[in-house]
Amino acid sequence: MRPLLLNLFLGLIWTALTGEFTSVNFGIGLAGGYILIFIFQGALFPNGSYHKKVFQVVYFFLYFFWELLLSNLRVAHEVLTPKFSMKPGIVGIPLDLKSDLEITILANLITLTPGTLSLDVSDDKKTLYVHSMYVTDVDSFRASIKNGFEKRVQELFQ
Amino acid sequence: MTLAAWVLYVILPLLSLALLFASYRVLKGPTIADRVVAVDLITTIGIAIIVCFAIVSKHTLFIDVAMVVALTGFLGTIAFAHYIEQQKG
Amino acid sequence: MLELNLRDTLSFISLLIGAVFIVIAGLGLYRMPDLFMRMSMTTKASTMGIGFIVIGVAIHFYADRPVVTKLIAIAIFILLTAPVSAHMLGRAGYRDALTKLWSGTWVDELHDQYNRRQHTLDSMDEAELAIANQKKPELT
Amino acid sequence: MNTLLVLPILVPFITAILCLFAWGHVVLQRWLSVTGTASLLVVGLMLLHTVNREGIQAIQIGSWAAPFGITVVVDLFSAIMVSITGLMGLLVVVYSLGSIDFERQRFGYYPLFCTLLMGVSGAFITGDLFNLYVWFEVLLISSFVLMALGGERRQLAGAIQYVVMNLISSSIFLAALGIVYSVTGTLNMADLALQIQQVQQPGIVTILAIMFLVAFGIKAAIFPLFFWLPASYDTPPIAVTAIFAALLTKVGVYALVRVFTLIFVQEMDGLREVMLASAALTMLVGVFGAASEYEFRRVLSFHIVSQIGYMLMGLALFTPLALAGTIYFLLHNILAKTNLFLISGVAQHLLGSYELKKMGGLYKSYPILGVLFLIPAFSLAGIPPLSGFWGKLLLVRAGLEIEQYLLVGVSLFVSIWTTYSMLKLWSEAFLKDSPQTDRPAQGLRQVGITLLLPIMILSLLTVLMGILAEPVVALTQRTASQLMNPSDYIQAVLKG
Amino acid sequence: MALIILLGFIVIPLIPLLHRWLGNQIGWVVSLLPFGLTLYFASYLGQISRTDKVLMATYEWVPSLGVNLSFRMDGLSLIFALTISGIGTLVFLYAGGYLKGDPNLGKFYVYLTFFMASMLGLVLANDILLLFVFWELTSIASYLLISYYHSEEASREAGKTALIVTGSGGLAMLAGLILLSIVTQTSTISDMFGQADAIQAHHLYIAILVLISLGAFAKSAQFPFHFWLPEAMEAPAPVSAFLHSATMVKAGIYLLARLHPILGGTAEWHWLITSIGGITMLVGGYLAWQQTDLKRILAYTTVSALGIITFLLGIGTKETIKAALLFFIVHAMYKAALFMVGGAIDHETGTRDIRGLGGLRSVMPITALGAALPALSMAGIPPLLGFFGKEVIYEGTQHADWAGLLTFAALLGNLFNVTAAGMVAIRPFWGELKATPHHAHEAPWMMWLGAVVLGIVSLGLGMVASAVLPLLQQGVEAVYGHEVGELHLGYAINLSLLLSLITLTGGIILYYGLEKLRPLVAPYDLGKRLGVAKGYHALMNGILKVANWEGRLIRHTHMRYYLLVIMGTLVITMGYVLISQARLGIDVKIGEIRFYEGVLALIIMIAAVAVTVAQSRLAAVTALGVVGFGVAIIFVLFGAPDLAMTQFAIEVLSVILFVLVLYRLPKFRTWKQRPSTTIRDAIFAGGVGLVMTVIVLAVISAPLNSRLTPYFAQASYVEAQGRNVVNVILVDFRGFDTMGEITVLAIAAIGVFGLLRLHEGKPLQRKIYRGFPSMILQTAIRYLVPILLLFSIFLLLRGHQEPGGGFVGGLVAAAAFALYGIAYDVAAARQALRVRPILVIASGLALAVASGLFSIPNNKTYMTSMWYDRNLPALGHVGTPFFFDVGVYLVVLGVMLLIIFNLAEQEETA
Amino acid sequence: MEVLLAIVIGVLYATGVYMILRRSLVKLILGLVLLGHATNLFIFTVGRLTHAAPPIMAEGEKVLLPPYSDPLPQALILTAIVIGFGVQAFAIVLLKRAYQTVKTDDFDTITVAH
Ligand code: NA
Ligand code: NA
Repeated sequence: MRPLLLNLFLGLIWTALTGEFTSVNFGIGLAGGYILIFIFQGALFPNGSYHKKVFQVVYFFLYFFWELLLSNLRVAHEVLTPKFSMKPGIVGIPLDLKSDLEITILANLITLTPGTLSLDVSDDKKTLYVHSMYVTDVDSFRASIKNGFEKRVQELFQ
Repeated sequence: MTLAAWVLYVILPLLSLALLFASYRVLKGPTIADRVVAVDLITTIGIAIIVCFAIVSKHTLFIDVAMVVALTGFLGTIAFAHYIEQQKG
Repeated sequence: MLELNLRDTLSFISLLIGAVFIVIAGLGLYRMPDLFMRMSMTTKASTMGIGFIVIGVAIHFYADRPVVTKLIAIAIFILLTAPVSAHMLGRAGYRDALTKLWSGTWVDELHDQYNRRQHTLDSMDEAELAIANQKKPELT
Repeated sequence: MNTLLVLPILVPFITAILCLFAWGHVVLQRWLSVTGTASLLVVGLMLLHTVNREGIQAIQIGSWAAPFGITVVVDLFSAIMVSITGLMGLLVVVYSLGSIDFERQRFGYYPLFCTLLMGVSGAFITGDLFNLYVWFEVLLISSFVLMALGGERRQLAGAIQYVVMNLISSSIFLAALGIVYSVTGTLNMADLALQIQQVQQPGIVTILAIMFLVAFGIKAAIFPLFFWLPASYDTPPIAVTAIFAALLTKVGVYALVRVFTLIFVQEMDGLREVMLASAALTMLVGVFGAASEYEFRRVLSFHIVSQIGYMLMGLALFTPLALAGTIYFLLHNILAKTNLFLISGVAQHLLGSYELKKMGGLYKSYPILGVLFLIPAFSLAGIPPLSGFWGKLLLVRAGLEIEQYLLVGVSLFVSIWTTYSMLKLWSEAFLKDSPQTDRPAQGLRQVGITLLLPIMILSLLTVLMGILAEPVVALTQRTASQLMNPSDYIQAVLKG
Repeated sequence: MALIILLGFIVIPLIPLLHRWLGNQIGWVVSLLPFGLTLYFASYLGQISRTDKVLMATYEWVPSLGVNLSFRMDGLSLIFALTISGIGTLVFLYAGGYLKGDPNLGKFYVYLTFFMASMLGLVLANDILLLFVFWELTSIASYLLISYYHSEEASREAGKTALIVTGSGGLAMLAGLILLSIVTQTSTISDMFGQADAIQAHHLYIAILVLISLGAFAKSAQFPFHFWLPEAMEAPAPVSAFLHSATMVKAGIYLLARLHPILGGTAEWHWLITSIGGITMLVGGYLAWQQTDLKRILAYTTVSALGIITFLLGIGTKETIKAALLFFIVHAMYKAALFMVGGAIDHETGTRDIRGLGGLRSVMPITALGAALPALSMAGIPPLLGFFGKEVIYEGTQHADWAGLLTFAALLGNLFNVTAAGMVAIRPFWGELKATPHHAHEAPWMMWLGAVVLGIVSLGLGMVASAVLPLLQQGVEAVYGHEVGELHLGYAINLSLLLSLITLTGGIILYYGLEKLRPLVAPYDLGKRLGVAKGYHALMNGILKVANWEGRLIRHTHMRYYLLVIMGTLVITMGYVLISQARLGIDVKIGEIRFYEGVLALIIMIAAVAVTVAQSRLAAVTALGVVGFGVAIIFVLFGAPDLAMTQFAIEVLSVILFVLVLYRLPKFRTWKQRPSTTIRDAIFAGGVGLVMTVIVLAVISAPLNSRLTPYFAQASYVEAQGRNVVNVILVDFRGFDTMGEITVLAIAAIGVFGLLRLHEGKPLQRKIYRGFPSMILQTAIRYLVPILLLFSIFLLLRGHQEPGGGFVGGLVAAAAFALYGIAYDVAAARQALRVRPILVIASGLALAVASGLFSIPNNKTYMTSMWYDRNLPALGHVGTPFFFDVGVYLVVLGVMLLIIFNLAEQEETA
Repeated sequence: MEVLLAIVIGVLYATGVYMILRRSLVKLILGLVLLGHATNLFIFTVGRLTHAAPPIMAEGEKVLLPPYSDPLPQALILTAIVIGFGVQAFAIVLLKRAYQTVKTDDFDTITVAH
C-alpha cells in the first residue's frame, strides 16, 4: 500500500518537476519511482502499512495552518516588544500514538508551531519531550498537545 | 514602479536585514548549535532571496537554484547536529 | 503601488508578509536568550516567511506551471525538513553541555530522564507525571 | 592520426580506470599498469616519429574549431616529453613492482600512478591554457596522494608542505588565467600568442608574466620558490620520489618554456635579468644544499633544484642553442636523476638506510651496482661523454656566445660541486667499508630483476645518449628552433 | 686510427672475464694490448718522421655541435702515444706483479686500460672538444685509480681532491675551449692553425689563454695546483708510475704544446706560462728534498719536472721546445722507472721512508740496477739520455730573452733533481742493510722488468741520441708551428756542458748536506708556509660551511616563512609593476551599488574577518560557510545559476567534511604569536589583498572582447543541442576540462580512502559506526531520500537545457545517501547503495571516456558529439554529451560517498 | 558593484593569506579555502559582471541573445570549484591524519621535523 502511494507520489513529483504533464512523462516518472522504490525498498519500508484519508488530510492541514499563523503572530509580538513575557520549560508528553510515522508527524507539527519545539522522543517511544516558550501550567500544556495535534494525528491514521 | 522594482527596493533589503541579524548570531554563538541555527536561517533567507530574485531578473531558472539550496541545506544542518552530539561520546 | 495590477499587488503583499516574518525570525535569533527559544522563533517564523514568499512568487509566475510546481515543491520540502532539522539541532543542543537554558526556564522534565553517559532517554512513568503535574511557575 | 594525439591522455586514463575496476586484484593491476605505461611509451614514440616527419600536429577536441574548443597540439617538444614520460612511467612502474609494499599497492598505487602520467602527458600536449591548469591539477592531486599514501609520519609532514605550496601555486595560476581571459578574451595558447600583442595595458601583461613565472616557478622549484622540494621529496617510497623527480618539476619547466616562448615573448626582455639571477641562485642553493646533506635522497633532491637552475638558465638565455640546451638537459636529467633515486632505493634495500653515515661497502659487494651508479652520477656531474656533458656544453656555449660570463661561471662552479656531491655519495655509500658489520650481506640477486632492470636500462640510455649524442642533440636543436619560431605552432593550431 | 683508440674501450668488458679465467696470470695477457699499440704506433715512426706526414681521420660524431671524432697523428702526438703505450706495456706487466693476489686486480686493469685508451685519445684528438672528452676521462680514470684502496679514507680523499682540482681546471679549460671555438668558428684544431693572428688579436684572447692554461696547470700539477699530486701517491705504485709521472700529468703540457701554434708566441703566453712553470719547477724541487717518503720525493720531483717542461714551453723558442719535448721523453722514462722501483721497495720491504732504507742492493740487485740507470739519467749523467735532456734545457734558456734569469732558474730546478735522484736511487740501495717491516727479497721479474728496460732504453738512446732526432724534429715543428731547420744532439764542450757540471756538483753537495740542511730550513718550510693544500682545504671547507649554513637554514626554517617569501615576492614584484606602470589606467565607475548587494558584500567581508579571529574551529568553519554562501549568492545575482548551485552544494559538503574531520579532534593549543608577527603577517596579507584589488580594477577598466563567447552563444543550441550554455561548455565545448576535473575528484577520493585506511604503512580496520539514531529523522529520511534521488536524476537529465547537470545531480544524490547514513548508519547506507563507491567512480569515469570514443569510428576527433536523431521520451534529444554527463554524475556520487562513508567510519577511531 | 567586489576580493585574499601564515594547520586549511573563494570571485569579476542574465536560452530560441552573463568564466570557475573541492577534501583528511600521527596542530613542529 504505502510503496504504491509513494510510487504515485514520486511520479507526480517527476511530472511537476519536468513541467510536462503528458502521459508518457507521467509513465516515466512512475517507472523511475518504481525503480527507485524497488532498489531501496528494504531500506524504506521495513514494516507497517499506510492508510489513506484524503479528507482528513485536507481538514488537518487547514487546522494546522491556522494554528501556525496564530502562534506566529504570538511570537512576532514577543520579538517586537522590548519586554520578554516567556515562561519556557521542557515538558514530557505521554504518547498514545504508536507508529513511527505518527509520532514523527506529531513531533514535526509541534516543532513547526512557533514557541514549541520537539526535542526528543524517549527510547521506548512513549514520551515526547517538548520545549515550549509558554508553559504556564505543565498539566494544561500537556493536555493542549494531547487534545490538539495528537488527537488529530490519531484521527488521521485510524 | 514595477513589482520587480518593489522587490528590489523593499523585499530584498528586508531580507538583507534579516541576513544581518542571522550573521550576528553566527559570529556571536555562543554555542555551536546557536551558530548552526543561524546558518540554517541564512540558508532559508538565501532561498527567499533567490526566489525573489527570480522576479527581479525575470528568469525563473533561479528557482531551480533555490531547490538545490533547500535540499542540500537540510543535509548541512543535520550533519552539524549529528556531530554536535557525537562530540559528547 | 498604484502602478501594480491586482495580481502584482497580491503578490507583493504576500512577499512583504513573508519578508517581515523572516525579519522577525532574524530578530528572534538576535534577541532570544537561549538556544531553544531562538530555534523556536526561527524555525517557524522562517518557515512561515518562506511560505508566504513562495506564494508571492508563485502568484507572479502563476502562468508558468512548472515554476509554480517547483515553488510548491520548495515550500513542501522546507515544511518537511525544517522541523526535522530543528529536532536534531535541539536534541544535539540539549545534549551539549555548553548549552545553557535561559534562567527563566522553570521546568525541565527531560533532565532527569536523560542519561548523559549512556545516551539513553527514558519515558515518564505515571508517578513522575503525577509529581510533575504539581509544578507551577514561580512568579517573577 | 586524429586519435593518436589524444592517446597520451587516454592510454594512462583508461589504464587507471581498468585498475579501479580491478580494485582488490593487485596482480591484475600490476599487469595493467605495465601494459599501459608501455603503450604510452609506444604512443609517445609514434608521435615523435610523426611530428618529426610531418611537422606540428594539432587536433581540436570535439571538432570545435580553435580557439573555441580545446586544442591538442603536439610539436617536437611535446612529443619528446610524452615519450620520456612513457619511458619513465614504464621503468618506474616496473621498479615499483618490486619495491612498493603490498599495502600501498592495495590502496590504489597503480591507478594513481597512471593518473599521474595522464596529468603529465596532458600538460605536455594541451594547447589550451586552462586545460593546462586542469592537467596540472590531475598530476598534482595524484602526486599529493602518492606522496601521502601510507601515512607515515615523515610522509605526512612532507606532504603537507608539498600540498600547501602547490595549492598556492595553483591559486596564482588560476587567477592569472582569469586575467588572461579578461584581457585577451581567449584561452587557446596559439590564439593567445596573437591576442596578447593587442592588449592595450602592457602593465597587465607584465603582471601576467610574473604570475606565470611564480606559479610555474613554484612547480619547477626555482629560487626563491624551491624549498618545498627538499622538504618533501625524501619522504615517500623511493619509486614515488623517482617518478616525481623524473616528471614533476620538469612539467613546471615545460610550462615555463612553453609560455615564455609562445606567449610572453615580449616580456622576456624585462624578466630576463630576473630569470638569469634566479637561474644562478637556483643552481647555487641546490648544490650547496646537497653539499650539506648526508642523506642519500636529500642530496639527490637538492640536486633536482640545482639542475632546474640549468634548465632555467637555458630559457633565460633565450637563444635557440640555449633552449636546445634546456631541452637536452631536461631529458638527460630525467634519465640520470631518476636512475640515481632508483639506485638509492636498491642501496637502501641492501643496507637498510639512506643515511650515508650508516652506508658503505656497496662497491665491494656489488660492483655492478657501483658501475650502474657511476654512470648517472658522472653524467649528472657533466663528465663526458655521458649525457650530462652535452647538456652542459650546449648551455655553456650558449651562455658564452651571448657573453653571459657570470652565469656561465656559476654554472661551471656548480658543476664542480655536483661532482663533489656525487663523489660524496660514491665515497660514502659505495667505497668506504660498511659500518654495519652485523648486517649479513645480501646477494644482489635478492634485489630482484624488477629493481635492477630499470636501472640498467637507464644507465644504458645515459651512456647511449652521450656517445650517440647526435640524434638527440639534433632533435633538441630542431625542437628549440620550433619553439623560437612560434608561427608554425600558431598556424598548426589555428588553421583548423 | 679511431678503431685503435676505441680498441682499449672495447677490450674493457673482457678484462673482468679474463681475470676470472686467468686469475693472477692476467697481467702479461693484458699487457699485450699496450704492447700491440706500441708496435702499431712505432710502425708510424718511419712515415711520420721521414715524410712530414700528418695522419688524419675524421668521423662524424655530433655534427650539430660541430664536434667530430677527428684524429690527427703528427710528431707531437706520436711522441706522446709511444710514451703512453710503451710505458703502458711495462706498467701493465709491473702491475701484474705488484697487485698479485689482489682480488680486485681485474678492476684495476679495467681502470688502467680505460685510462690508457683515454690518454691515447687525448693526444690524438684533432678536435678540442673531443680532446676535452678524453681529458675528463683521464681525470676519472685517475680518480678511480687513486681511490683504488677505497677502504682507506686517505685514498678516497686523495682521489676526490685530485678530481676536484683537475676537474675545476678542466671546466675553466672547457670555457676557454668553447670561447676558442666561438672565435674560430670551428673546433677542429688543425683548422685553427691558420687563424692564430686573428685569435691573438681577439678581445677574448686573454680569457681563452688564461682559462685553457688553468686547465693545463691543474692537470699538470702546476703551482698553485700542485698539491694534489703528492696526495695522489695514495694510489698503487703502477698508477703513480703511469699516470702521475709519465703520462696523465703531462696532458696539460701536451695541451699547451698542441695549442702553442694557435695561442703561443705572445707576451701574455710568455709571462703566464713561463712564470708559472718556473715557480712550479722551483717549488717542486725545493719541496722534494725535504721529503722522506720515497713516493713523495718522486712526486715533488715530478712537480718540478712538469714545471720545467711548462717553463720551457712558455719561453717558446725552437730550442726550448726541443728541450721540452726531449725532457718530456727523458723524464717519462726515468720517472716511471723510479716509481716502479719505489713500488718494488715498498712491496718488498713494507716501508717507503728513506730513513729506514739502506743497503738493499745486496738483496735486490736487479731492482738496484733498475734504479741506478734511471737515476743516472735523472741526474743528467752521460751517456744516458738524461744528459741530453739537461743540455738542451740550458741551450734553450741561454738563447731566450732574459737568458740569465731563466738559466739560473733552470739550473736550480735541475740541481734539485740531481739531489732527488740520489735520494731515491742511492740511499735505499747503498750503505748498511737496514731492518725493514718485511724481510726484503728480490722482486719478481714483472716488477723489475719495467725499470730495467727503461733504464736500458735510456742508456741506449743516450748512446745513439740521433735516433730520437727525426721524431723530435717532427714534434718540435708541430709545436713550434713552423719548420725549424735540422735539429742536433751531441756532445760539445760549451756553456751548457759547464752548467750541467755545475748542476751535478751542486746536486751532489746538496745530497750530502741533506741531513744537515733539512733542520736548518725547516723553520722556513715552504710547504707549510705556502700552504696551498691547506688553502685548498680551507676554501673547500669555507664553501662547505656556507653550504651547511644554507642546509641548516632550509631544514630549520618554518614553512610559514617560505610562504611569506613567496607572498613577498609576489607583492613586491607585482606592486612594483602596478606602481611603475601608470599606463594601467584604472578607469572604473563606482556605479550603482544596491543595498542588498552592499549588505551581502559586507557580510562576506565580516565573515571572512571572523574566520581569522574565530576562537574555535567550528566557529571558523561556520563563518567560512557564510563566506561561501555569500559568494554563491553573488553568483546568483550576476546570472550564474549553475555556478551558484554548485557552490551551494559544495559548500554544504565542505562543511560536512570539516565537521567530520575537525569536530572529533581534541582541542588544540592555540599558538600565541608575538604582536609583531601578527602585524607583519597582516601587512603582507593586506598587501596581497590590495594588489589583487587594484588588479581587478585595472583589468576591468578595458572592455572585454571575448573571442569565444559570441561563438558559444551562436553555436550552443544550433550545433551542440543545448540551451544551457554553461553546461554545453562543460560537457561539449570544453568537455576535455571536465574529464580532467572528474579525474581529480576521483583521485582525491581514492587519496582520502588511502589516507584513512593506511596509517604508518599499515592498514586500519574499518570501524562500524554506531550513532545516536533519531526515530524522527529516520522516519523523515525514508521519504526524503527518494525525493532527493529523483531530484538528482531530474537535475542530471535537464542539465543540458537548464541549470543543473551531472555534477550538481551527483552532489544531490550523494547528499541523499549521506543523509541516509546519518539517520541510520554508514553500513546501512552502503547496503542501500549496493555497489562499492569505488566501482561507481570507475563506471562513471569509464562512461565519460567511452562517450568520447563514439566519434572515432566516424572519423571525427575524440569527443566530437554524436546525437541520436529522434527525441526519446523524457530524455529528449540524446547524444554522447549526455552519456558524458551521466559519467560525471556517477563519478561525483561515488567520490562523495567514498569520502563521506570512510570519514564517518573512521570517526570512531579518532 | 565591481568596485565593491574588488574590495571583497581584496579582503578575501588578505584574510586567506593571513590565515595561511598562522601556526595552526587548521587555520592554514581554512586560509586555503578562503583563497579559493577569493580566486573564484576574482575570475568571476574580471570576466565582467552582468546583472541577472543567465547564459541560458529561453525555450524556442536558437541563439543566446544579449545581454547575458559570459558563460565561459562560469564554466571555468565551475571546474575550478570542483577541482578545489577535491583537493580541499584531501587536504583536510591529510590534516586529520597528520594530527593523529604527529599529535600536534603546529605547522612549525610538523615542517621542521628532521
Ligand atoms: Na621533480
Ligand atoms: Na623546512
